[in-house]
Amino acid sequence: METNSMGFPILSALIFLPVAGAVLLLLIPRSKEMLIKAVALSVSILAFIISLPLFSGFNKATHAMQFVERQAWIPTWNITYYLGLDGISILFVLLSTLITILSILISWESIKNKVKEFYISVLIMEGAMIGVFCALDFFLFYIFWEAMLIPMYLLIGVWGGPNRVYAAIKFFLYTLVGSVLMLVGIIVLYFHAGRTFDILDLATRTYPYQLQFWLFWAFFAAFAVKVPMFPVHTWLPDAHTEAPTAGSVILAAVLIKMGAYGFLRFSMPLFPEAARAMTPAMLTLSVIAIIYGAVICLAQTDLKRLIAYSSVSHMGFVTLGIFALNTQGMEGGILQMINHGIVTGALFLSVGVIYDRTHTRQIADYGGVASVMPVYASLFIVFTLASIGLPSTNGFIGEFLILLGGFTANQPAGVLAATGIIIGAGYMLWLYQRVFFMETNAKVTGLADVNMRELVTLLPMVILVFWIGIYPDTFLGFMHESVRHLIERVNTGGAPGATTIAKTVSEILQ
Amino acid sequence: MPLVMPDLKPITPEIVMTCLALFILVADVFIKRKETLALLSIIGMAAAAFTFALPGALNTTFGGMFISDGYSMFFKIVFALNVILTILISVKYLAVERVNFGEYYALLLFSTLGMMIMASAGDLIVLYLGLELMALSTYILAGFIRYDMKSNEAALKYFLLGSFASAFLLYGISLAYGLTGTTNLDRIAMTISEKGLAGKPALTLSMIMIAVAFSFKIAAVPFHMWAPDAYEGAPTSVTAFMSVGPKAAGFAVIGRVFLMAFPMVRAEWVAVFIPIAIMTMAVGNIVALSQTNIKRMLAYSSIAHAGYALLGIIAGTADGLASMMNYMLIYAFMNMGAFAVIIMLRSEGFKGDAISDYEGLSKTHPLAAALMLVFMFSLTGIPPTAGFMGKFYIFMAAINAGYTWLVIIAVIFSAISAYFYLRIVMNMYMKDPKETVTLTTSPSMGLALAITTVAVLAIGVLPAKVIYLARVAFP
Amino acid sequence: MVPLNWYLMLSAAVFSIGVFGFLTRRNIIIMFMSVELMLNAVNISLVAFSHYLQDLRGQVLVFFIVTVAAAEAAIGLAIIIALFRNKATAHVDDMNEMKG
Amino acid sequence: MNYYLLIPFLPLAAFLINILFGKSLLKENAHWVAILAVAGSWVISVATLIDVMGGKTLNQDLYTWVSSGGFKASVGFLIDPLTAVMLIVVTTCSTLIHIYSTGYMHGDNGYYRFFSYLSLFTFCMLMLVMANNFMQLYFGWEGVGLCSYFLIGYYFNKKSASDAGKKAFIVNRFGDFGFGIGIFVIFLTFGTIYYEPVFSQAGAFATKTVNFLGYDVHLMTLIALLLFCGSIGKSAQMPLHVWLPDAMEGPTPVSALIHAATMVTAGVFLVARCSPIFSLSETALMVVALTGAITSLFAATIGLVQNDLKRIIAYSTVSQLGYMFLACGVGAYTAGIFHLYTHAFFKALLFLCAGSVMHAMSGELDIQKMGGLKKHMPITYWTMLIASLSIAGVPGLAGFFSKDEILWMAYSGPSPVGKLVWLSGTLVAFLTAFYSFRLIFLTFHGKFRGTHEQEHHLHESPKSMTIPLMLLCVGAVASGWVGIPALIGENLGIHNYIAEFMKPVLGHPEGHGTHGEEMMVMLVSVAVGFAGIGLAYFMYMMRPDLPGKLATQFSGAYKVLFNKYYVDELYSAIIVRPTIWIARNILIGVTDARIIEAIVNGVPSAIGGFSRQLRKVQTGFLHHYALIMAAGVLIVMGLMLMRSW
Repeated sequence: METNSMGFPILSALIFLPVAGAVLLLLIPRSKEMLIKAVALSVSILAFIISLPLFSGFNKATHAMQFVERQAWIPTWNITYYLGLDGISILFVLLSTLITILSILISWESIKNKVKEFYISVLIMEGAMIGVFCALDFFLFYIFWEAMLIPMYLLIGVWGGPNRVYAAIKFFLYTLVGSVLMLVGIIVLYFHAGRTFDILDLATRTYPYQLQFWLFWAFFAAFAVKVPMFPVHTWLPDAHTEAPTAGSVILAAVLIKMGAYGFLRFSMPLFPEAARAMTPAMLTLSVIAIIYGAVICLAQTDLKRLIAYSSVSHMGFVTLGIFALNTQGMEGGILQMINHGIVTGALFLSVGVIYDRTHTRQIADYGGVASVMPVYASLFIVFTLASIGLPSTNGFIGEFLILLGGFTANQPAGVLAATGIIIGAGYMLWLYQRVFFMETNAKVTGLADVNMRELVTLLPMVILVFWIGIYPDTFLGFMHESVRHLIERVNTGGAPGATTIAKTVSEILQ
Repeated sequence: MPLVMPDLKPITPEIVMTCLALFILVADVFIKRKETLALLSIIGMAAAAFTFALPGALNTTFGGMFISDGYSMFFKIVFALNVILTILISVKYLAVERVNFGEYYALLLFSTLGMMIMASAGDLIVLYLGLELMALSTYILAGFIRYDMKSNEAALKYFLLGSFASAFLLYGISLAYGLTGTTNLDRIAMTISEKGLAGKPALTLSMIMIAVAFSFKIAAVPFHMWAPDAYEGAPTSVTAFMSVGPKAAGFAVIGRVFLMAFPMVRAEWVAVFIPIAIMTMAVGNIVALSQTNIKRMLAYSSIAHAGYALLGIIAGTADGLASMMNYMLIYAFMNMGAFAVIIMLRSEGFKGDAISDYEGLSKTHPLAAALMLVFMFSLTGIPPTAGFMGKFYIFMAAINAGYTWLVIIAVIFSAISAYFYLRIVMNMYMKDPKETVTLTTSPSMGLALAITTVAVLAIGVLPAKVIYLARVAFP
Repeated sequence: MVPLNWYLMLSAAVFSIGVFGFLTRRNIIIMFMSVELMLNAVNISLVAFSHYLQDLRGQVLVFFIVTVAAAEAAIGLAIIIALFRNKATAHVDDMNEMKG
Repeated sequence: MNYYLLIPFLPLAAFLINILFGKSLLKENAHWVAILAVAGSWVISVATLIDVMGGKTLNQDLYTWVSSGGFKASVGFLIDPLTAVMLIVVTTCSTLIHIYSTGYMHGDNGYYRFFSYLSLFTFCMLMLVMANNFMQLYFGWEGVGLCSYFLIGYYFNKKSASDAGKKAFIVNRFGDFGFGIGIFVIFLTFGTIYYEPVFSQAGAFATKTVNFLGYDVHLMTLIALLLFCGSIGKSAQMPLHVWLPDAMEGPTPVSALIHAATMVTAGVFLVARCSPIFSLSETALMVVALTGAITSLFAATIGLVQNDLKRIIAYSTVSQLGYMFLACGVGAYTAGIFHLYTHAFFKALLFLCAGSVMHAMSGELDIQKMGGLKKHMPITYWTMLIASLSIAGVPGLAGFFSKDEILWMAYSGPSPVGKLVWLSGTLVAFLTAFYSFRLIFLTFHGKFRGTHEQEHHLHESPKSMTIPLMLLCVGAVASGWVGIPALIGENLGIHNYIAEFMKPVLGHPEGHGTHGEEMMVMLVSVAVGFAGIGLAYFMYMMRPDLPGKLATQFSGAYKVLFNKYYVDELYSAIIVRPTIWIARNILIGVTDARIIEAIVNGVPSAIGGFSRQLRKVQTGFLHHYALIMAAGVLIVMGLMLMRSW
């Protein structure tokens, strides 16, 4: 087993510690709920602490994979248990461990029935999530990709809202149909590349354009559903509105990122020409998603549904950034994925806080919460501003770079996407006004302000919002090398003659 | 010509099984407590299983009529597993159904014997005998609950259509015999290539007849009509046995006959099997969507799984057959587990086989619900479970043989199948229990559940061993 | 010497009569008899082939078929009797408790 | 030179202290922290001004804010004459208004919150002014937008206040949209977004045209106009002016600080700062000038008929801002900045006086219900009178010098629209004088028209409010002398400090008019000013019934003016309501519900339906099963025969 620089198999530990925690929870009798919650919380905190050395031990100068672990798994099919992290995927692992702690904290009191199964699902969820981001073997990636479905299905289906069964099955089928097509794509690729699932090896080969085209669309089916891109997004609002707070936080903060991560890790490096040829289509879909998501938010009456549609719009920005195929766009895209994870995660956490008190998600039932819960109002305003991309918050950095990259790649797309920030400001401030300002609604009077537990849940998010907003280099620094390598591969990969859309910055206008 | 004693080593397992079955029949008269009979038959089966791998067991005997090789050994392991698990889950069940007779175990053993003979048949005659032995004992098992009208009806339908199909088989065999002058599979293949019978309509006709008969056995559409009624009517433990045993034997025989006897005319019989496979997957998955009885739903799911396994046959490569064998083993575990849970629900005065009976099971019996969840996800083919590994191997073999489009169809149908499996999980986890359900648990049932769950999760996570075993069965 | 084709045609004819009988008749026992008819049709063709090929293999199979047919008859009738005891009918149309 | 960094970071520190500890610790005396911070900044700004007058400039980066591939932006400070002047304007007004608000906001429960927002605003404005790259400018730009959102919506339990705040932010966002794209084009052209390299290389790209969204457009005009979008949004110019009048919902000190002195002038500052780019493109300058002229005319006409005290002053601000853009449009950036400088003082003064009137009249703003307050509030009356005289352009006061300079530059400047713009400027001068004095006469003169209970409650504002008024009044008078035009300046021995001071940054517009013409323009503007005052006196003091009769006679015109040319209703009809309608009916109703959901729910239910039909095939009858089996055999055989043909 090729142990990595750390000597200690950190990635496997990160994946299997939560799973071990889940198994441990199995043994605890159902009646001791407090013990279950304590164990779950400590396991997730332990996982977060273990994930910190990733942050410090990461070598930002190279695009090569780090913390690599490789072990034969199924020799007959040449499948290896192959894990590794690079600039693109490292941030998501940290996000996953952090988000799990917060979602466990937020559902401390709100989950009453089947507490044991809930925390088991959340912990298995964490293991699968980290697995997806670390897997470098296609088969292993697919295993984690699908394994994630079960806990999420249960999270939405069992502890969700009134219409949870429909939302859960819709979520499951949407993702399953997408990913089974990817499975066929993976197998075809496996045979075409001479029986290997090793992603890095696959990324160095060139495939005939025809094959690239079909495989790109097969992978698109799986990733677009997860992102969610425009036509296949309708599962998201249902899944979000019906999922319990922890479920929608995990869904919004990490699950959605896997689709975009998939584009970055698989669709681009493996099928460079197809990716380049498909950029116009992708950019149009992203722009539609941005404007469509934003405008639809204007007419929403349910709090969570509005935030869900806002994630469709935000993820439209991300895909715009990724398919701009230039450094600014891509780095902006990846950073925006982290930002969206933080901001929308935080928004759902805050909705959870208010939902625990009023048990209603209709915006009409709220009003004047600012005078009743001032601390909560100030926290919520920070996340609202981050969501509309106000400078000094993380949203701005991401959106600015994406729009810059998008504008460089394709001017009309850049300009249309920029309108997204106006509508974005529109619906978010309108939401904030209807919920927090104006006369205090009868339902809202006398609510207790944020208690210590909720404050501890939301504070890390506030810190991250301003940290990335004011000094993003700590996070952007990770990506430079990996993104440069990826862009090089996408632009020059495949037949040398192919015209590259993303020209260098200065000679665009000459 | 002196009487030459044929080499009996390869056939020792079958001999042991025959003695065991007869002994059980006789012992039934003396032993009152039927549980001991069950124990005896399990021990006997284990002993027979032990003899599979004796030295010198792996060669042909009786002049090529009986082949004992890696291929047949793998299937015999599947059959052994199948019968042991069936006996484990049916001990308490028979008492509940008040049909606690010793003949049940004897019949199970005879049926397994028939399957083992089919798996090792190198000659059409031996194949026919094995098939009939298995079929006849399974007909009786299907109708074992004499006082229940459904069980009788199931037995009748299975019997009549079964004999109708075996008549077709015989007609096919006679034609093949007529054309090639022999019933030995290897020599048939040789004569076809020597005499160049490839395009002859007579040969095609005989192949169709044989294919039809075997399709009946594995319940492939359009010859599946008996399966839903037989599965629903028969006692649940027999349904479990029927859904794995005869199906695996059917596939063993298809693999043997079509790949050993008719390799030259592969294009033709593949053309026969492709529409059958597509229809099987389609009907199996789609009709299962609107079922209300869980046994009937699992019948259609078993038809659908036959469709997936057919992909392995259609692939025709060594990988294809290995994937089909591997699929049968994994399918055995999944199905046995699922039926075990259904049997657990069957208690005095509570049928427990309607899907609505499963509502809120996670609240009343969390462990049973969790086990059922594992089996349901495995049948859907979701990664951490064995079901996915089985399907993945089949899809790999099929794509490698160039049937990517067929795999895409199969993949979409398996996505559709997710809905009706998840409906059970939905009922268990997302609905509140209507009335309290008491489970009839017994140590043997617990053992069976343990074996199947561990197998499903272990193969799901570490499939290397099983795949290697299936793959190495081929020279 | 009767040429082989005649036998084959006879066996095919008897076989199709058997199939036709199985499909149309409503009485279980008649259906069962038509299956027996099909089996015997196969015996005819087997014997014809065996004689034509001067090879005993066919006739050996005939013996097996006959024995199996007997066993089948025993089991079939047992099932029919069990059915009869419950529902006092041998008519196939009454046996549709399970459908869908 | 690095103590300059303290200027923005002192208010930031004050903001943090107030927002974190305001509620618990500082409750009542939160204002001390804010005032000390802003006063500190003011002292350092004065020191900077002295340093800059001594010729020293500074362009220093604090740290790299964002760097991705070729793009790099940092938090950096550029101190040059333009920044120095702006610093003085911002910090002086801010300090005085902080002091004023201690009195005005006394007893308000969100006291600490108000002062923390004020400090945050000052921080953002200072960052905007001192930026050395477009990214930090954009940071300050949106920062001040945010603070204006908070401060307008300060009384958040009032729907109208929170609506106004939201409207301000979103309309600003429209402007920022164009501004953002301007920054992208700058980056794509110059490869960097730092002022210094951009402005130095601007010349090289003077004649280039570029393909923007399919059209070939002159590059410099494109950049200039895109940046001008930002200014329109922020300085409430013609298309995007709707938010400023509504912004009066905020407390008066806010209107004074943000919507008179500092934030709204950011647009003018931007145009002045980017003068190297603007001056390279003829069309852009023309657009700026015309927008300025039209907006000033448009706002002045509305101001004539408004009855709300603060609304009148708000429209006068929009109109004066139009003046500044008019100046920049004709190339006289220095005159624009000079008018900005003087306008900040007297407009802040006007607002504060309105505040103290409102304070006295316990919140009443409708001037028709006032009258005769002169004897009750002498200080407020006299300071407001001086401010109105100054804005009307009475010689000797600040307004006269800066307005006259603009009119003269317009008249004599090279710009083709110079003469036209000068004409509209003079007309606006007349209207400004008229409505300013209409306000004075209706509020302070004549008999009291308010309720009895308000009358006996009338009193002069406390010391903490009147002192800033007086200080600002000094500013309103004295600030003009700094930029005396040469014509008058020589014989009085004072030369035009502002012009020389700003020359290195904003250059000197080459006007080619004779002294005679300059004298003529000056005389015309003075005459027009006095005519305005006279007409107001005549209409409101001599014949108070005349305005009523005129209003009924031209009721059509009156109604149009009173309802602000129905611009608000126009916008909501064209933009706001249709988008929401589209969102509700088309997006939710049609695409999401019918098309996508139809497929997403349709396919499974179709399969379900098909499965129910297929289920019926399983009839339960044995002979049906046998039939299907036989048919299956026949089909397979048919297939095979067909295949072999």
